[in-house]
Amino acid sequence: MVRRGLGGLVGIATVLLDDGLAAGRQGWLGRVDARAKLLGLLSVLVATTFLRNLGPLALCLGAAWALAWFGGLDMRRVALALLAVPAFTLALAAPAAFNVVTAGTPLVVLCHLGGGHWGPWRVPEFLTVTDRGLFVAARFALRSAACVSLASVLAAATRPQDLFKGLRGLGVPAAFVMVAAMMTRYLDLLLRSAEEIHLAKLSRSLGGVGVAREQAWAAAGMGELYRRSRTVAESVAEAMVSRGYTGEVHTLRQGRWSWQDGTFVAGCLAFGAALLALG
Amino acid sequence: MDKVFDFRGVSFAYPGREPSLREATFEVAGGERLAILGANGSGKSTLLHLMDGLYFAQSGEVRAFGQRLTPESVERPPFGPLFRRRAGFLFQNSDAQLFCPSVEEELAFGPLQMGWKEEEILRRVGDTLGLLGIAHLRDRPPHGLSSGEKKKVALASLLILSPVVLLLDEPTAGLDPRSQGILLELLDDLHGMGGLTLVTATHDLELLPHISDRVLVLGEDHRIAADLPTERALGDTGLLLSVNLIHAHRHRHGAMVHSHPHQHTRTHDHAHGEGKDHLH
Amino acid sequence: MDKVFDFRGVSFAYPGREPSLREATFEVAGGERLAILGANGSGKSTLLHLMDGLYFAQSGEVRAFGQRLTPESVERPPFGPLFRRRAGFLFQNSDAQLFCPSVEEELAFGPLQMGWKEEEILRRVGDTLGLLGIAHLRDRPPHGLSSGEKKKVALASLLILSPVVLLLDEPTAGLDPRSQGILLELLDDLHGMGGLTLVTATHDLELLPHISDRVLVLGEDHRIAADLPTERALGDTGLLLSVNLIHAHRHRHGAMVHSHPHQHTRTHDHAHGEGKDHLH
Amino acid sequence: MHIPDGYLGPQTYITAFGVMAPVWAWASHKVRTTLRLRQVPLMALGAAFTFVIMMFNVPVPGGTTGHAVGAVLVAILLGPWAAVVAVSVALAVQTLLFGDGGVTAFGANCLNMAVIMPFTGWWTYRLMAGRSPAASKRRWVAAALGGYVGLNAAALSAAFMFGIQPALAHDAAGRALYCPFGLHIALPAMAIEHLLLFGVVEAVVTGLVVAYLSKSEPALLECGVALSPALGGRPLWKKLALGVAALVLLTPLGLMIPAKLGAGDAWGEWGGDRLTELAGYLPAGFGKVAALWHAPMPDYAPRGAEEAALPVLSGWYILSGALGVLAVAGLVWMARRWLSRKETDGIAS
Ligand SMILES: Nc1ncnc2c1ncn2[C@@H]1O[C@H](COP(=O)(O)OP(=O)(O)OP(=O)(O)O)[C@@H](O)[C@H]1O
Ligand SMILES: Nc1ncnc2c1ncn2[C@@H]1O[C@H](COP(=O)(O)OP(=O)(O)OP(=O)(O)O)[C@@H](O)[C@H]1O
Ligand SMILES: [Mg+2]
Ligand SMILES: [Mg+2]
Repeated sequence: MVRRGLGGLVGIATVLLDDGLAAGRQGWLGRVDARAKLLGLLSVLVATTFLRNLGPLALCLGAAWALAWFGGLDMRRVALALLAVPAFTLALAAPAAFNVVTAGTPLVVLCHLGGGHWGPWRVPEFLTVTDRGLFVAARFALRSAACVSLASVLAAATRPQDLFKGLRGLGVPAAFVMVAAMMTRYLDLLLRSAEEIHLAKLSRSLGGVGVAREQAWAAAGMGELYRRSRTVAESVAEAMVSRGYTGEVHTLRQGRWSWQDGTFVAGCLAFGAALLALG
Repeated sequence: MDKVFDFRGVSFAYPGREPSLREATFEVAGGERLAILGANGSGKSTLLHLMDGLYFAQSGEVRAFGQRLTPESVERPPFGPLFRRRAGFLFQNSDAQLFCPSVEEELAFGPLQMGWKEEEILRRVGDTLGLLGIAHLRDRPPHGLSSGEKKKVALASLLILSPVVLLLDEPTAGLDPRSQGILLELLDDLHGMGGLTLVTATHDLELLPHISDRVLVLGEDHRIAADLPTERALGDTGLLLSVNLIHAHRHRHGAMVHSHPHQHTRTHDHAHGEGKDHLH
Repeated sequence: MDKVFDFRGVSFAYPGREPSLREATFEVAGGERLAILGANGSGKSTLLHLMDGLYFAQSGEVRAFGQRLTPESVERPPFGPLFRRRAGFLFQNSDAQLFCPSVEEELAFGPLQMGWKEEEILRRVGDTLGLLGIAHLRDRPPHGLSSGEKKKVALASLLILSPVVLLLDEPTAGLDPRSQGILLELLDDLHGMGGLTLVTATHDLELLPHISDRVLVLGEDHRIAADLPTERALGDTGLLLSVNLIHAHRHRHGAMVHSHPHQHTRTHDHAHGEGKDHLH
Repeated sequence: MHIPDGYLGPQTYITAFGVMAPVWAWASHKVRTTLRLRQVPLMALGAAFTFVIMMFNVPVPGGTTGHAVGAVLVAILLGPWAAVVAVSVALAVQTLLFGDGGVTAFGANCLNMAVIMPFTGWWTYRLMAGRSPAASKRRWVAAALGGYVGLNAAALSAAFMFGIQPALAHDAAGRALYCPFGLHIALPAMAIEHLLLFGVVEAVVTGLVVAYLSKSEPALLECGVALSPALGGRPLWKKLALGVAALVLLTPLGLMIPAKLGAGDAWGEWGGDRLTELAGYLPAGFGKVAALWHAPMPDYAPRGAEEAALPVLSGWYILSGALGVLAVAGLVWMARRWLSRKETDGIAS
């Protein structure tokens, strides 16, 4: 179980931190400047959090998917975020449709609960799906799905290294950006170390030894990983100093904006404004 | 127990990558000394992970001791624990392999899981450390050891279970010539005691005669390019060139430059007009 | 500028440890090719860190380009930045050395610290990548590169500053023979262009003739055991035995075991009664 | 505990960003001055370490597994201010690259997991560990308790953020705009989960890793102290008390600011309804009021005293917060006494 969890995540991480040669980043959306994508998509995202009607929310979700499709993204990669996460939200939102969470006019009666009290909570007579509840749940699920889709389009269309450069271009302090960029660089290394440590243990595991020992070994793995992080951090600091680093972070400036980038941002802003106008 | 390993058309790819091993088909007999030779990234470590039941073939079939290796079979008793006890895997990176806070606990890790008695374990730990001549390291934390010592501790942690197969991933990488020599002698002794099957991954041509009788050469296309006795493989310059293990080498001798296929295991002396003899 | 480095009685210990280097005294002249040879843990990497002004002598004096290296002097302009530009250090672990999100930024890191102009930097990045034949890697993130490619990128990130001294810590470790050969050729070419001083730490005896004219041998007592021309060092079996780089090696030939001092750079053929000729 | 986009309304997430901005500025200043040359690599590796920690599944009694957040562990190892930076960066990367946690909720997530969690956990740890040597047993017991307290504090805060959503933001018909679950659901759900399961995992992980390091390389445990605010000056328990008091007092402030903002907002006629509702919900979170179920929606149970509601509400919150803090402090004090007695016994015998 542990192995599959870790292995799977390592797989995901490898895919996500991939070279950026992946098909998804070759489409026109992939070529838009990272700053423009950040600015445009995040403004639509913020607008989405202000909406209150189902129509505009659905429109926004549709727009995110259309952008993924026509922007030439690798749909296999986006599909995971586009489908799995909203599905999770749907499951989480579902209880809101019931009268125990949201009171309202019953639409469907599911079962008889019998009323009375359960601890400090009052239990209603029947478990029902209410009209208000259904609306609340739908709006909640739709909003989350739209937001998550927008964010994952952003991630799928931009190489990590460009995303961080873009943040820098938008005024995030250089030191934070460099830390974040370096983190993704070493994430891969640490994940492989973690996997290695895990496999090393597995190759000598002969059977159950009880939870306490298992826990101690998991912790030993993490301790080992920490030591390795420290060692690498020390060497990296030395490597940086050796190439002239003095504590000030300098990074490459950004290229110029093309008219496509400007158009993209303008389009996003207009779309966001339209959404807000629709409510 | 004749065939220890039996691979039939085995392919494996890391998630989201091109295959790292393609259609490998070969057998390993009990007591054999096999080397897996290949350039960086040709899939040697991947192959060893498949042999040790840590990764599983995405197509094709891997059998060990006659039993198919699947995620279920290596977990289910009686085969699972038996397999883990019989096969020992020395990782390429011994830092990863040593995860306990002291050498003693490192060695006790395996036996503890088999439910051996405490005194028995402590006795075996002492014996094994003695065998490798590292009894003085018993209470040290593994990370403070030198790279040669780490390798020995890692090996000790495998040997304590008396495995019948040792899978070694570049056992001498990063070791100085002396530590290399000591390790090779040790492996030689262990094999000499009989019954042990040795599978070693390496890209060091010089090592081959010391650790193998037969060589499996992996190409850069992740396929098995050859399966030969060691001596023949070493003699086959065309093969080694084709899998990018050696290359046409240029030499500067004073002001002169000349090139010829070059292989680091061989010494060849040649004289130039104005120069002295060189050793490469 | 004749003396590039000048060490006088330099000792260094990591906090809370025994000294890792004791009373080292030597000089390195401009344009020289020096190898630092020693067993694992003898202090080779430590010595290179001292030369690059990353660690500082606890006793004795280190001078580079005539100036004393102290924590202050390597930070204060004009010497500090100048020294950093002139000396390039290839780390033992290229993963630690490559810390930027893309190859391009990796190369631009040093020049950015020097305050070069943006266009100038981008032009130099292109040139340097071209020189090493890795222009196609420009936008790739450094993880995901093969070990040979990583080494080249790390080297490129040093060369972009046109250093006059290269400090190389086991540049070929972990590389397959072909990548090793390519790297050695590259270093050869760079040195051939003139003026470059090469200091290489290694425990690989076979590498020595390719990268050095002079050898500094570190003993396991962390002292300099010898300072000789390369050819003489390689010929001196007693010396190499005494610093534990080689050892009396036993061979098993069929059922026979015999032992003699053994050195991996040489081929020695010998026949046994029943056996064939062997190559080690 | 990563809050996704769409769960929190603008009032909440903007407030959270507002709280985080000065915290980030101060934290990076602290880290810069203490670490200078090492800040960037150490923070980056710290962040990567946190990220990987979240992927280790740890078995808990009962056959399930869970994973830890690791923020308290990082605070112990690197110091709390460094933990603020490292965990924030880890969360930023999770958000932007892996879609784990929302972009708009980023400030809120950082407030919970990169500030509240490391600081409460670290204070608890320092208070209990005292000046005991790095290799002593007291260290890891303190670390385990620190992990437990830190995680639960963060979970409580997250639950609180969820729980006030239906009350803070709903449309004219009283239907929740964002997370539809009120405090009466969010608080118990999060509390039960975290007190019984994830808190245990966090405690086990934090304690065992510290135990492992104290056994194999105690020097690593001392760096955190070196990188954290100086222990001199005001006694630690006073700092702890001050910090917790500030947190307890600040959170209602966070409530009040959006309330004030919201009052003038164009697309919400949240006035009295919301406040009444809040007043009805809050105490419920602490499991005291049985009759709250009557009024999930204020339209059905209008109450008076709209204007008085906010102070009342804040009062309630502070009171219950203080009670919680007292309970934890008592626990820490007892554990500390028990441990030091054991230690002196050990020396005596
Ligand atoms: N954990 C991993 N995730 C993804 N890809 C991997 C992983 N490990 C190895 N690979 C890739 O699989 C291929 C084979 O790798 P492998 O480690 O088996 O090579 P190797 O022959 O052992 O090389 P080396 O001589 O450098 O050890 C390489 O292309 C490598 O990049
Ligand atoms: N960061 C460190 N902290 C403490 N001790 C260290 C550290 N790095 C090295 N040492 C110790 O200093 C000594 C010299 O180490 P050094 O790395 O210089 O050896 P080396 O000759 O480069 O060995 P190798 O061939 O394995 O690279 C060793 O005993 C080692 O254990
Ligand atoms: Mg390998
Ligand atoms: Mg070294």
